Amino acid sequence: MDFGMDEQTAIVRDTARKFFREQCPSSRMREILATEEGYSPEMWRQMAELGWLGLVNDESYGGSGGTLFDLFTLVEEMGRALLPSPFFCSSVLSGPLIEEAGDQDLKKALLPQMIRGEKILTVALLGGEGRPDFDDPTLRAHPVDGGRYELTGTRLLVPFAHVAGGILVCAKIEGAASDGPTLFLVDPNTDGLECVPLDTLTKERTFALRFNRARVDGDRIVGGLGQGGAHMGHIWPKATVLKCAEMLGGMERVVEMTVAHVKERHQFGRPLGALQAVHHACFEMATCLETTRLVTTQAAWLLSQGLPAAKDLAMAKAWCNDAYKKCAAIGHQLHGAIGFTEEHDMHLYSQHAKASEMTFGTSWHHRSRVADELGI
Amino acid sequence: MDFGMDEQTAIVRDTARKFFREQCPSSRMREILATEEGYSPEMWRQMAELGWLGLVNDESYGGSGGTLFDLFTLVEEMGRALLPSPFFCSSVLSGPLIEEAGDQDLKKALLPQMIRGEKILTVALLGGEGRPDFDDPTLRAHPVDGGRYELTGTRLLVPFAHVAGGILVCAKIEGAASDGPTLFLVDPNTDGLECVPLDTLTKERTFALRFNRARVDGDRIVGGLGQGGAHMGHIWPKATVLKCAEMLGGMERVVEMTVAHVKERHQFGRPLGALQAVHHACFEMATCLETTRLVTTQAAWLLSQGLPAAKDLAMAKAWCNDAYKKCAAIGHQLHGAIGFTEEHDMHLYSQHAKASEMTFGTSWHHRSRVADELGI
Amino acid sequence: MRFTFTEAQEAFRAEVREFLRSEIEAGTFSTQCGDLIQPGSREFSQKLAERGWIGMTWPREYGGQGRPYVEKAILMEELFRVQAPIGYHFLADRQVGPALIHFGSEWQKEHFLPRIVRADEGVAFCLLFSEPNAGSDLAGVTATAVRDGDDYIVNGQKVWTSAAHAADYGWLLAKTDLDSSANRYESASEFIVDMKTPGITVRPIVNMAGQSHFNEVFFENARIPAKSLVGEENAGFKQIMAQMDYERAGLERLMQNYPLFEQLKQHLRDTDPSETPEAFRAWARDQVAQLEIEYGIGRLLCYHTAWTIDQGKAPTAQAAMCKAFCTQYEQRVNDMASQILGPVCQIRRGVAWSPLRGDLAESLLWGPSYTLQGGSVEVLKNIVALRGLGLPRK
Amino acid sequence: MRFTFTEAQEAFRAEVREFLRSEIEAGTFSTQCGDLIQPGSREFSQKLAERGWIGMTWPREYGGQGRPYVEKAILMEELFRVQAPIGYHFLADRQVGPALIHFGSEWQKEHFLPRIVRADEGVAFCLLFSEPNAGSDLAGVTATAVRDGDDYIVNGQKVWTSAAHAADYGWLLAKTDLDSSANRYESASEFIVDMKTPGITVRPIVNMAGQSHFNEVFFENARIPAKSLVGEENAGFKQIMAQMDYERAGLERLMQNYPLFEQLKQHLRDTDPSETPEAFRAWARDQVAQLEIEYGIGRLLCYHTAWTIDQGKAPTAQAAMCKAFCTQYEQRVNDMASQILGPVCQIRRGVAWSPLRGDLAESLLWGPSYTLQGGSVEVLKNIVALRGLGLPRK
Repeated sequence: MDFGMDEQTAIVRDTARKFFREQCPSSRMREILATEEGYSPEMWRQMAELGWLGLVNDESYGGSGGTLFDLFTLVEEMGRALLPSPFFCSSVLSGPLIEEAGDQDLKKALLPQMIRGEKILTVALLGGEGRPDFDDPTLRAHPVDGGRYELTGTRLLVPFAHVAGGILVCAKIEGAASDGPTLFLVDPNTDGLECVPLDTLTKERTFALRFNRARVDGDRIVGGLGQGGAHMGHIWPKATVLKCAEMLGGMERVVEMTVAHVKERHQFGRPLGALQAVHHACFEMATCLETTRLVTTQAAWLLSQGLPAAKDLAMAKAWCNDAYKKCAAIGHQLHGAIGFTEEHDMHLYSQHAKASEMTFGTSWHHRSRVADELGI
Repeated sequence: MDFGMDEQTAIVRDTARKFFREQCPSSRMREILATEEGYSPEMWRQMAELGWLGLVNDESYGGSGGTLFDLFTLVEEMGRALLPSPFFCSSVLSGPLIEEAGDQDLKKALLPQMIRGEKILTVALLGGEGRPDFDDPTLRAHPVDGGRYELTGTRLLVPFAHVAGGILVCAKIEGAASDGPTLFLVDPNTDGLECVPLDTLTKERTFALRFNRARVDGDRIVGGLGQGGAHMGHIWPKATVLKCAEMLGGMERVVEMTVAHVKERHQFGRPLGALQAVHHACFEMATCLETTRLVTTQAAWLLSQGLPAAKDLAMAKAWCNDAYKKCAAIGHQLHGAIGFTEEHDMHLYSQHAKASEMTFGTSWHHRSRVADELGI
Repeated sequence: MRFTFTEAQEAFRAEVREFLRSEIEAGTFSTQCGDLIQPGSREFSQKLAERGWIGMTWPREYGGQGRPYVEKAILMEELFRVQAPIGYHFLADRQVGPALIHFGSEWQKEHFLPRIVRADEGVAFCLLFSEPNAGSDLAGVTATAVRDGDDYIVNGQKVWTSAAHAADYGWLLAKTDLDSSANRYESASEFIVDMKTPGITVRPIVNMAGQSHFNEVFFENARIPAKSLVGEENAGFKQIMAQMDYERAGLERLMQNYPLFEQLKQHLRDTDPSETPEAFRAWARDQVAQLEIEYGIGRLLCYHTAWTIDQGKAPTAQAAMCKAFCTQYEQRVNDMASQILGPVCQIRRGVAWSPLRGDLAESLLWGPSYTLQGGSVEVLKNIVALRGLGLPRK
Repeated sequence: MRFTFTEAQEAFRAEVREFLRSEIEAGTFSTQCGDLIQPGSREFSQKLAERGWIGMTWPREYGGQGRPYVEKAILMEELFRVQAPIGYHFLADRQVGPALIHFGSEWQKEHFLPRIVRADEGVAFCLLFSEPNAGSDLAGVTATAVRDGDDYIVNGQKVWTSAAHAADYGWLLAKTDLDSSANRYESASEFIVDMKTPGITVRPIVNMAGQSHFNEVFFENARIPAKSLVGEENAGFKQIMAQMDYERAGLERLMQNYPLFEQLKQHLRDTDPSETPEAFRAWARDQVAQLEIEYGIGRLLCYHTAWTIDQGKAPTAQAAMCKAFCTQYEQRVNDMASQILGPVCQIRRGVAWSPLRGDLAESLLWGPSYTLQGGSVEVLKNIVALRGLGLPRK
């Protein structure tokens, strides 16, 4: 047992925190959020230069060959800054997915571009009901002449589809020998693919995709036929723990902001933070934060080491969901009406908490995994 | 809508509160609990004289012809005093059950005795797993010569079986035409019936009954063959709401005791009750009490009027379970170590809360009924 | 004692319900989860006025109906059930009228009450209580109103003012005893301010739901006539405290989300069992049953408070408890709905994929405010502890 | 960073586990949920002593092993897992030894530490802190120790003293500066008192579980030698506060119920699915999974605190948070177990029908004390807020 942070991780954290503090203070983050793109191409280039876009990709593709734990630390800082960017869909999901599933040609063609920040990729995970839809996907691929396929179906809440150079999606090939879903890399400009912007709680750019006999070439299949579910399944735990990292970063900021607020704000003739009810509410926040840090770091470390982590990961996401939400609720309560205004950051975090809770499994889902692991 | 208490109910409440305050202060309650009988025959006689033992029985049997709501009020006061007595099993359960199910001869023979306090009756509701066991009971009745039956099986947590003049129990008659269970009135001294005293959280006298070919005469069947489940089903809602009454009374006392304690007790140089954390804890208790009063009274009133009350009753018991438990936990926390000593009453109430929670359905069970009523 | 409504009460409910049904059919308003304090529609308010449903509990001499609070609760329950657009008269009906009846001058009563009751043009009100540095602490207001001949001169800033941009009048709390040694609970007064008075500026605040529900209001030497003073000078804090008990326990504290909860239950009924794992369904059922219990209890608390007022008693602790209970329930509804609906809960109105008509995302955006408006949960708990249970303050 | 144990640590755990397995097989003790602070068995403590498992973290010069706190946590986790009977040395190992190492005189260290480490006869300790009118408020003690030549004369009353009737020594906090104007945090001192000293009377208090776990201890002119003073005169409060940080986060705060929780999970595995409604099973599964998560997190908090101590840092807020978290988890375990097991949960040991070996009923009886012992949850929250987050006191 050693809860100390390694030197390398500390460097990642310090670099990232400094970068986002300077490049993405709350005022800048709001500006970025208000742009058409919903991210800052300039900052994206800087992040590419820092080697972050391919942090865990192999060096042979231009990646930095970092560990999952490095990525955990970086994403935590992004969560703290609420960085609006396609980092999660492109560098956390797509990059590793392609490196895992793609053939050499595809990797050579795509990864260096992605890592240099020249191409953004995204993944369309959720079906028309908003549930993860890759084991037995409702999206259907109908084989047509010339080794091509026509995709039909719906994908919801696909981030940054409007700027993506490619969309990864699992579809079931009709009449195929293999039962499993196949992973396709779809060009967003394909005929028959409609991108509908969605207005959501957070202002992150996200889209509904309507595939209506959208045509894809056979060479846009990533990995083997019928292997899409397996590839997704490999990426999923890592993506889940990295979502936890983002949430942990957000929680840190909520607790910082709220504790600072109650120390400063006076009411009834004394600091708000001198009230015992406020002490106890802050205790709850501090406990949420500390426990979330421990349980998510544990899962990230285990996964990073390639050790079994199914139960620990489920524990982490279930706990993280509830703890972030609780911190955000307490943060609102202690900020009073001021936290509910547009100018204040508090509500951006509380909506981030809710949106993240919904992503990569709600608490019930993960508790159910814990129960499976217990054999109960 | 009229939340005011009727005059008649107020009289019942005032009489009962005065009686128990005088006859059953905490010191006396503890003495009674320590006796072999586990109740006070003297007080039992007084209660008979007050007409309480047959409060809702028909006047033709010597009953007082009171309403269910009168009984609710009386039982609430018993809960407040934590009266150790067979009132619940005899007057709440058995009396009405016999009046509902029995034939004229049985009623004439039994009810006046019960109402005059000369005979205590009890009901054996729970099977060997501790679950209500009367719809399709595990207790079997094997018909033998002379129209008799031999009962075999187990009954748990049967109160006051050691002083009961009769035990009501549902058994399934082997080979009978009717599928339903039949209600028997068993003599506790029957051969083949063993009463094993159980040591439980509360010190209420309660027993496990082992029926091993215990012989019962055919004329000890109460109500029709195969009608036992239906009779029980009629009594059950009323018994449930009266258990709520008992719990409500207990909660009242817990809140009273605790609020008095925090006003009086000084710590860190001021009354405990001046701490904001204590204010908020007391708010929780007060809310539990007020909400429980409203929701249980509503269910009692509806049942008393013969109006549909399935959902309201389920709401009441589910809420009551959780609220009483919460009050008891807060009460303990605010009393500190002193509430954990034998001399203090606090723990008697917290164990009463747990024991009552288990009786007539846990919260999950009742929430499930609410969901049924919602059609979800 | 009686836990059901009388025949007359049931008939009244049926009358309200029938009126609303025909309005909805006529397309007058949508039943989507809305915001009761937004400007609203004067035409709709007038329809209610015609039926005597504004100022229902007020004395007949001022145009009211002198009917009991329980009946008003029935009316409000039906209005909230369908999220009727009552914003034009809501604050005046709930707050301004009762305060004037208790503390207002004869002139004020005659001047305002009948117009409110009729939903006349020009009687929309907003509340000018909160300030940037005095949220829950109304005794800490710093805006001032200084007597100058027959007028008061008002200076200062107010915030969190709902619908100020559409209001004709503001109900102002301002300091009138500027002596720094004055008792802070005895130094402010209540006024009715014409919002068109020169020196008043209204600026919208955009909230997290992206709407300018709230406003900042600035006073710069705004001159208002002395007859604007409500009640006694320097008694404003006490008057507000006394009055709040009567306003706190309205059914709006329970029913801001009402259509959402109804839709959630319907969603569970409609869900194809074969499409949802049974274990999840069992869990969702259990959670929604708990919410139903809490809703039912919240409703009892509301009606109980209304009944208590009808008995002529001040419902101080009761009303505080009621509001604390109900608003906490409301926050749980949208949280649980999101856990049941999953990721799509985030999608706002306007597309086919937004679940429960998009009411869920709106409620999630509004949620944090439920336990803050009209006295934070913390303040309410203190009221119950100090005034209800008599716990010591120090 | 490393979230797994080293090979050496795993080997140590295996050694402890093997020892305990053979003891259980030999029938030395039962694994039923027990009471760690009850008198215990000196023979068993001696077996641990022989293996160097008492005073493990203490310096070698006093007979300790100088091993890290994380290793001690491994030892304790294994002991609590099977509820080993460690009452004889538990308080001396957890509390008395470390306090003497920090504040004791050379004579005290030499006189007590090696004997504790060996589990010699005559070194069972009890704590004489709480008083009838000073529960959580240790600065409010009123028992007095007045210097008289080479002695102190002790008067007063202590309560909630665990196992005082079987203790050889008491660890006493008493007022030494009787000047009423003295700073209340600088007027009491710590002493080691021989419980056979004339003038000391021990009277058992029967608790709600029907056991005399606690005692009252009366001092009437009990004369103790001056060398009994631990540390500085009038520094007792500060010494205790500094020391408590090191004692608070023991795994006993998490594992008092451990066998109960294990049995509960086994009960669910063993339950015949056809005998339980699937919806109930789904609910129980979900609840128990949540407990498992909380247990796992509590364990991380305990090990993290131990690790922090090994880094040479004072774990003040961490330890308080850990204890508050763990004890609340413990209360939920028995509550949930009772809701899953149903009415039989009430049946105590001794009959065939008591579920989970009767451990459940015992835990329900003990439950309320979990969040009170060793600093109430409220006090712990204040510590985290004031000392961890730096919130203002006033």
